[in-house]
Amino acid sequence: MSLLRLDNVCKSYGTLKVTDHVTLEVAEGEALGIIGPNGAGKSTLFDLITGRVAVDAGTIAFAGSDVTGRPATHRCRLGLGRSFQIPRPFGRLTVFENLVVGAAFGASRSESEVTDRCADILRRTGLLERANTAANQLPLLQRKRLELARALATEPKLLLLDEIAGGLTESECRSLVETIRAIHEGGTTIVWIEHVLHALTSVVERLVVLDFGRIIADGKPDAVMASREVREIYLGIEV
Amino acid sequence: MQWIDTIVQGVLLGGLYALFATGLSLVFGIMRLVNLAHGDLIVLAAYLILVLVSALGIDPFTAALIAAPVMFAVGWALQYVVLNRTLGDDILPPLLVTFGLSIVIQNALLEGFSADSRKIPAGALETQSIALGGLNVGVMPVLTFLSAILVIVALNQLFYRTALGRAFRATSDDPVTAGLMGIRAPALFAKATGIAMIVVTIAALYLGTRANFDPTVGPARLIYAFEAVIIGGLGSFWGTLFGGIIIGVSQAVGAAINPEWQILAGHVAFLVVLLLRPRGLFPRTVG
Amino acid sequence: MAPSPRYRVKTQTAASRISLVVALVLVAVAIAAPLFVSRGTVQDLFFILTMLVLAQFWNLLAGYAGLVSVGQQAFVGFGAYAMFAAVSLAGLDPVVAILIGGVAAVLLAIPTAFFVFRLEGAYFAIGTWVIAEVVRLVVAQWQALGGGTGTSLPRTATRDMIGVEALGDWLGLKSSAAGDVMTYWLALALAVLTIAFIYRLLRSKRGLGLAAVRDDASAAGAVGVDGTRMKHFVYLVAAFGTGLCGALIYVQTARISPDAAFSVIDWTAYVIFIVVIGGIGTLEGPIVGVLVFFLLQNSLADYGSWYLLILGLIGIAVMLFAPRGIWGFVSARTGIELFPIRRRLIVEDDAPPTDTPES
Amino acid sequence: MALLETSGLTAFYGDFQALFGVDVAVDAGEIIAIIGANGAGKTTLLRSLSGVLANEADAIRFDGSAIGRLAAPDVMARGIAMVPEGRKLFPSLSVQENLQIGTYGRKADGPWSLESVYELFPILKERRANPSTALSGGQQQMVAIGRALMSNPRVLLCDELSLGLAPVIIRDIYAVMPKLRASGAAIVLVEQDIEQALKVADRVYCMMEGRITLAGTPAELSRDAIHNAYFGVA
Amino acid sequence: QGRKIRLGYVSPQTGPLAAFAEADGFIIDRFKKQVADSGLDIEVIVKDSQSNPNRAAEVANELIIDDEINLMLVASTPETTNPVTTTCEIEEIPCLSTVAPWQPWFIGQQANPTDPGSWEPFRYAYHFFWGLEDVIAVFTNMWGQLETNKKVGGLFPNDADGNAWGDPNVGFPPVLKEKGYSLVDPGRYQNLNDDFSAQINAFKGDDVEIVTGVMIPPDFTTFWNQAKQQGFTPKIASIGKAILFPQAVEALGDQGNNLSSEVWWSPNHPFKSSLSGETSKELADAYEAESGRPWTQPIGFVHALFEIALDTMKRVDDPSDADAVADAIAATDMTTLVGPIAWNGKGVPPFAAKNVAKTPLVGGQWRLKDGGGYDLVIVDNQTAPEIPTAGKMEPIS
Ligand SMILES: Nc1ncnc2c1ncn2[C@@H]1O[C@H](COP(=O)(O)OP(=O)(O)OP(=O)(O)O)[C@@H](O)[C@H]1O
Ligand SMILES: Nc1ncnc2c1ncn2[C@@H]1O[C@H](COP(=O)(O)OP(=O)(O)OP(=O)(O)O)[C@@H](O)[C@H]1O
Ligand SMILES: CC(C)C[C@H](N)C(=O)O
Ligand SMILES: [Mg+2]
Ligand SMILES: [Mg+2]
Repeated sequence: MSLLRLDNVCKSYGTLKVTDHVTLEVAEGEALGIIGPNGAGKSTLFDLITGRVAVDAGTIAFAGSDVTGRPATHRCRLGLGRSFQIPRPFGRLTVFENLVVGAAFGASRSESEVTDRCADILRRTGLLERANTAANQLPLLQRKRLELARALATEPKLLLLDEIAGGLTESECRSLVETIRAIHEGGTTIVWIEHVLHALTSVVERLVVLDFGRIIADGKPDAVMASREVREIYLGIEV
Repeated sequence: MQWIDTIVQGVLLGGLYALFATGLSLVFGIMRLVNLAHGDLIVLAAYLILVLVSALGIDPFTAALIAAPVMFAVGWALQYVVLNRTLGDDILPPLLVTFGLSIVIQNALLEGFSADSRKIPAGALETQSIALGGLNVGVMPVLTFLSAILVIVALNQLFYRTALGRAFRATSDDPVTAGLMGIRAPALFAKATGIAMIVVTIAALYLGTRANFDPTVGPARLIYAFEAVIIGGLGSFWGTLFGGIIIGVSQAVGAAINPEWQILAGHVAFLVVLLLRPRGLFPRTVG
Repeated sequence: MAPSPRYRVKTQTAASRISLVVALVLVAVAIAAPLFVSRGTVQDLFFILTMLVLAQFWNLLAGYAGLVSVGQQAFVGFGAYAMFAAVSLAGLDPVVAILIGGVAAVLLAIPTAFFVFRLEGAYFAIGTWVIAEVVRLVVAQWQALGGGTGTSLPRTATRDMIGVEALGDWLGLKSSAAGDVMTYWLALALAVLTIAFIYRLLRSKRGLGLAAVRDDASAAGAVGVDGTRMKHFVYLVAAFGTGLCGALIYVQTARISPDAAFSVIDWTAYVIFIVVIGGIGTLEGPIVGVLVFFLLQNSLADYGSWYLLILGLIGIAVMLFAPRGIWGFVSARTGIELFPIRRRLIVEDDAPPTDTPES
Repeated sequence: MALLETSGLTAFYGDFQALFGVDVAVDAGEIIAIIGANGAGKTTLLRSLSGVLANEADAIRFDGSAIGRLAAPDVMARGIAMVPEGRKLFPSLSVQENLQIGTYGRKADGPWSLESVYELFPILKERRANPSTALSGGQQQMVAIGRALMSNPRVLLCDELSLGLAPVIIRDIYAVMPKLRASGAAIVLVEQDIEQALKVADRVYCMMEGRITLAGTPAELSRDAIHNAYFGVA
Repeated sequence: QGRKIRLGYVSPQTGPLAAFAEADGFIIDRFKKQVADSGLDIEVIVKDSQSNPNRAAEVANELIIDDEINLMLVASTPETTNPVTTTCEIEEIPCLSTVAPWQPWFIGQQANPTDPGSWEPFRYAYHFFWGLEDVIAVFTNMWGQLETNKKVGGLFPNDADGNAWGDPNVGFPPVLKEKGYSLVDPGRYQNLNDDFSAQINAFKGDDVEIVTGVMIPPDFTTFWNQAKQQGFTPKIASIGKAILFPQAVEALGDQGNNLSSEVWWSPNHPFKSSLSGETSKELADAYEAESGRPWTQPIGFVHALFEIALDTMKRVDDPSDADAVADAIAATDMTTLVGPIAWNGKGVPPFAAKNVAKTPLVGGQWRLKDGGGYDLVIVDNQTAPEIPTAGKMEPIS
């Protein structure tokens, strides 16, 4: 059964077509990777799915209901969680409070019942020591982890991750992969935009390639990576 | 006939409001700076013209010509030394600093010139009129309106035909990238405020010859000027003129029905426009 | 999920526990103040308390919800006029009329919210100002309350206010002094309730959501916080409190006119000055700010226009050199917070995580 | 001595350190390429060179003088022009105006003028009255390059010219590199598209996590070494 | 005797109304010297209302409570007198007020100004000035000197003065009707108005030959210039407030000639100061010599305010007995620089008789002098024959 379905979704900024008739289904429990050149419209796709940006045309259905015109808040409460590529923490709140916001509002819980859950997410994402630090004090890598942690706190059915592995050392990258794998195994559906391919391919089962707002390839990672088109357009490596 | 007269007078009044608003529009359009001291700067310029007129015995138009470069310098320094430091995403610092400035200017003028109600003498011109097919329109209001148009044409030329104008627009789009083009934003902003002060001087000329002023009358028309800018749309000079005319005509029509509704009608027109077009009538497209 | 005892959330700090005690003592002293301070002092305190209430609500709007309004005088004036109508025209007791003032302000805020929330930033600021002007012009047509001339409360109104006579007998005060004490207590109650309410709000889930919206509205939406509803709520609450306070101020002044009651300088510009000087976005800021403002006014008011000139210069200087105000300056250096709202996570069996104050 | 050179260059975003002692050098008439993964610090390096990020005076030397402290407009006036990442055209300006504004801070004689830029990118002449937002990504990139050339720079800094462009267009853009070099300017290219970079560059620096991890001529560098330097160990 | 007496004084020393208070310092300095000679120990505490009604109420409170004054003096426009008087009445402090027509002062402080049945007199507040009936009489007397079609255009703003002048019960409308004038009153406009075309059109449409009203100076200038521009020149323009001060008339250039206005005090008023024995002329000359500025009408009244204060205090044993002081004010019967003062209800309707004493009012016209500048020439004294005229009413050419 598909958890998320995009049907001919379009979005332009002025004359620039950023999303061009994208039709995409994500099944419940799946882990999907999205790659594509800079500016291909990957992050915009997330904006459209989460309702941060309104579609020009097409429909979006999530968890069995049409959410096309619904506000971001509503979609979040239905179980859509995301991380932002450029981290957008609540700067004057502490790391822990950032998570409490997600848990209390996104998962509609009372404040008192979310403490353990948030602390546990912090522990898993390696942010526990920084729990009481104001988020605007964090260095970039920890901000990215906070993006992941806060999205998790909303108890999403579908987690949208936007470039969270960039700039990690190899061991950090490995532990991130472990974390995401564990989240996935816990039953959360995942869509992950990533340029760090080896990290991405070690988690996802399916890969979609976006170029100029269009899906140009969709399939098993190995097959997609091996295709001539992808190697040329995306990797820039002549075969 | 009476309605035509009402509309004509309203349009001419709109010219005055547009003149008040254009300097504001310039500064708001380029720097997103809400200048609450704008009205007080107009009054300051009016006193400057008055001093020149009475000290040198020259006519007010010549005096305005002398006052303009002085006001340019005042604006330049004000922006460079003070206001540049308040720019940013937060609208409060400029709001508070210019509000403080408004109080400072008013009270400094009060110390210097007392609370007397003054006027810049413009001689016979004040009461002359032109007969326009059954209507009498004053020479001064017509001059005011023409000056507004002239100022707007000149600013449009400057903005859309010169290197400086390109630099203004570019910096307003993206100050960091403008820096890569060799544009020094602080000095450029200072120039913009300087130019706005030249417009302020022209507004002061007509404010001061039209009616009495005292150090405290500055804020009274500020709100109409803001309304004109917002109705017109951010950064559009013709839009500002149009906004001024909407306020002026609404007030005139309101007054013709009942003077109690004069000011109210202008405000209501503003609210209605905003209700329909929250970004004004001619918003400049921002990418 | 079974609650495990390992984690705990704590908000209080040592400073805040001390300040709570100090605050309770202060409130007790303040309640008793009319017994041992002069009437002039009672009136000064009334002024301080009412300005504090206005400042706290403006701060709630601008400092916590990012809504920079320059039109709060609409609610001061409307609340005050509603109170006058209730007392002069309907013959109600002023205490009841004050509540009516607050309710009237909310009723005014509902339609105006519809307008102003279509606008953002500077447009919002100007929009609120224009709406306040519209309300002023409309109220100035209300002939039964004196139109543009204004009107005075019936002389007997404050005298006959609930409890004033008993109070006068008890303390041996003449009725006008007893009326002062009464309005002072009302102001004190309003100020304490305002601070307690805002503090509770900020510590609640809703307050956390508000902070999130202020820091990043778009990200807040993405984690399920409804920013629009949050802002409406704050706007209406601020209107209610501001309207109550306006009504209370004019019970004490006993004379009203549209220019006075809808004065942008008195009820918004000075209030902004207080909040910014003290420190925007903190509960302590307006308290510090109102004291500074009061002292400045008292020491400089006899210098005529120099007073305002200096006030203007101080405002400019603070904004340029200490943009987070006096309290912001102090607390950044000392880390002291009297009203902590930060939820700190305590890990029971490990060493507590290190704290870093926000920059 | 090199025309433009850095020694021990560091850069910070608030508390976050993005560059750790970077040393690079460019000679007149040379094309160097800087490659590296997302977030390696390439853009940060160019922002430091162009004066957008402040630095120690001595960390950057240009033509014999220390320019690390200069602000962007002063750096630009000396002849270091930048094609910023993401093109950053001015939406309120037309195509031609975007080009003209390139000379605002430096009017130097040289091979580049409105005519010669139009000659280089004929399509821009046709679209010169259009708002810059109405162009395709590739055309926008052409405007960004042309805008930087208008000041006849001595060093041209290019950040990710290929960003978001179709391969054909990338090829076209890179085809002009030899012409640019022929006009005498030194060029610093930042690229993720390794193949393109290697094709035109005289020398290559590889960056990872704010440090130079590898340097040399394209011929000296093996694919594996680059891959290692690029992704960490694959 | 020998007891310290404290007088509080509130006036608008800064802000838009500051012109009213410009001679305060001159008068109070001299008053202090004169008091010293009289043997009373009187302290005068002066507060500035900043032309702001909120501030006026605040400083009144300070004077009463912190400075513990025995008598409040207040002057200049209802915006100043009304908040201060209201405060005194509540605080039960005697208050002496002037320079505001008595109707906006008295009626403007009633809880419901539209319902005369509900109006109540004050216990502690006393006011002396003229009233609307006087200005109406003076204006119509002046108008009667010239041949006109008796059509009057009214310019009344929505402020305390404008509402009182235009009031359908106590203002101009009923009296004008009775005297055979027809009034064109387009409605209350807001102060600092930029456009009077609507009014001018209405006046032109009805052939108005006389214009009257109570306006602030900038508004009158705007109106007057626009009227000329739009081809409307009435025979007579009698305007309150706007052309009170010579600077305001001079600001009109040569367009101010033969504008007429009510005159409450001038150097030609045949009264003497009870403090110094100086005539009006001597006091005005002293002021002009000392300040280098022309005399203004409020000088006489502010001076008279202090005259009455001293006279009252001389007649009370215990200045801190508010009731005694109030009664002493009520019993005043003296002649001041602005004429005889007594709260005897003369010429005042019963509801205000207790609190209002009236002073004489005449009419004057501004005449352009040969060398530039204007003279205020008294042209009508039917209401107060003791004040000499110096010319006849002339039409505006
Ligand atoms: N608000 C906006 N207004 C105008 N253009 C926009 C806006 N947001 C994005 N774009 C443009 O849309 C295109 C797609 O952007 P998007 O951020 O989705 O790319 P991406 O695939 O996520 O790229 P990257 O890998 O660099 O993150 C880019 O050209 C971008 O400049
Ligand atoms: N304004 C900023 N504030 C904070 N951190 C920043 C900022 N700009 C860049 N960074 C961080 O600094 C590091 C270096 O960034 P930089 O943009 O120089 O990388 P890059 O090599 O150009 O990457 P890309 O290929 O994505 O363009 C990254 O971790 C980046 O996230
Ligand atoms: C909007 C306010 C804060 C101030 C207003 N502009 C005034 O100077 O009167
Ligand atoms: Mg992206
Ligand atoms: Mg980069």
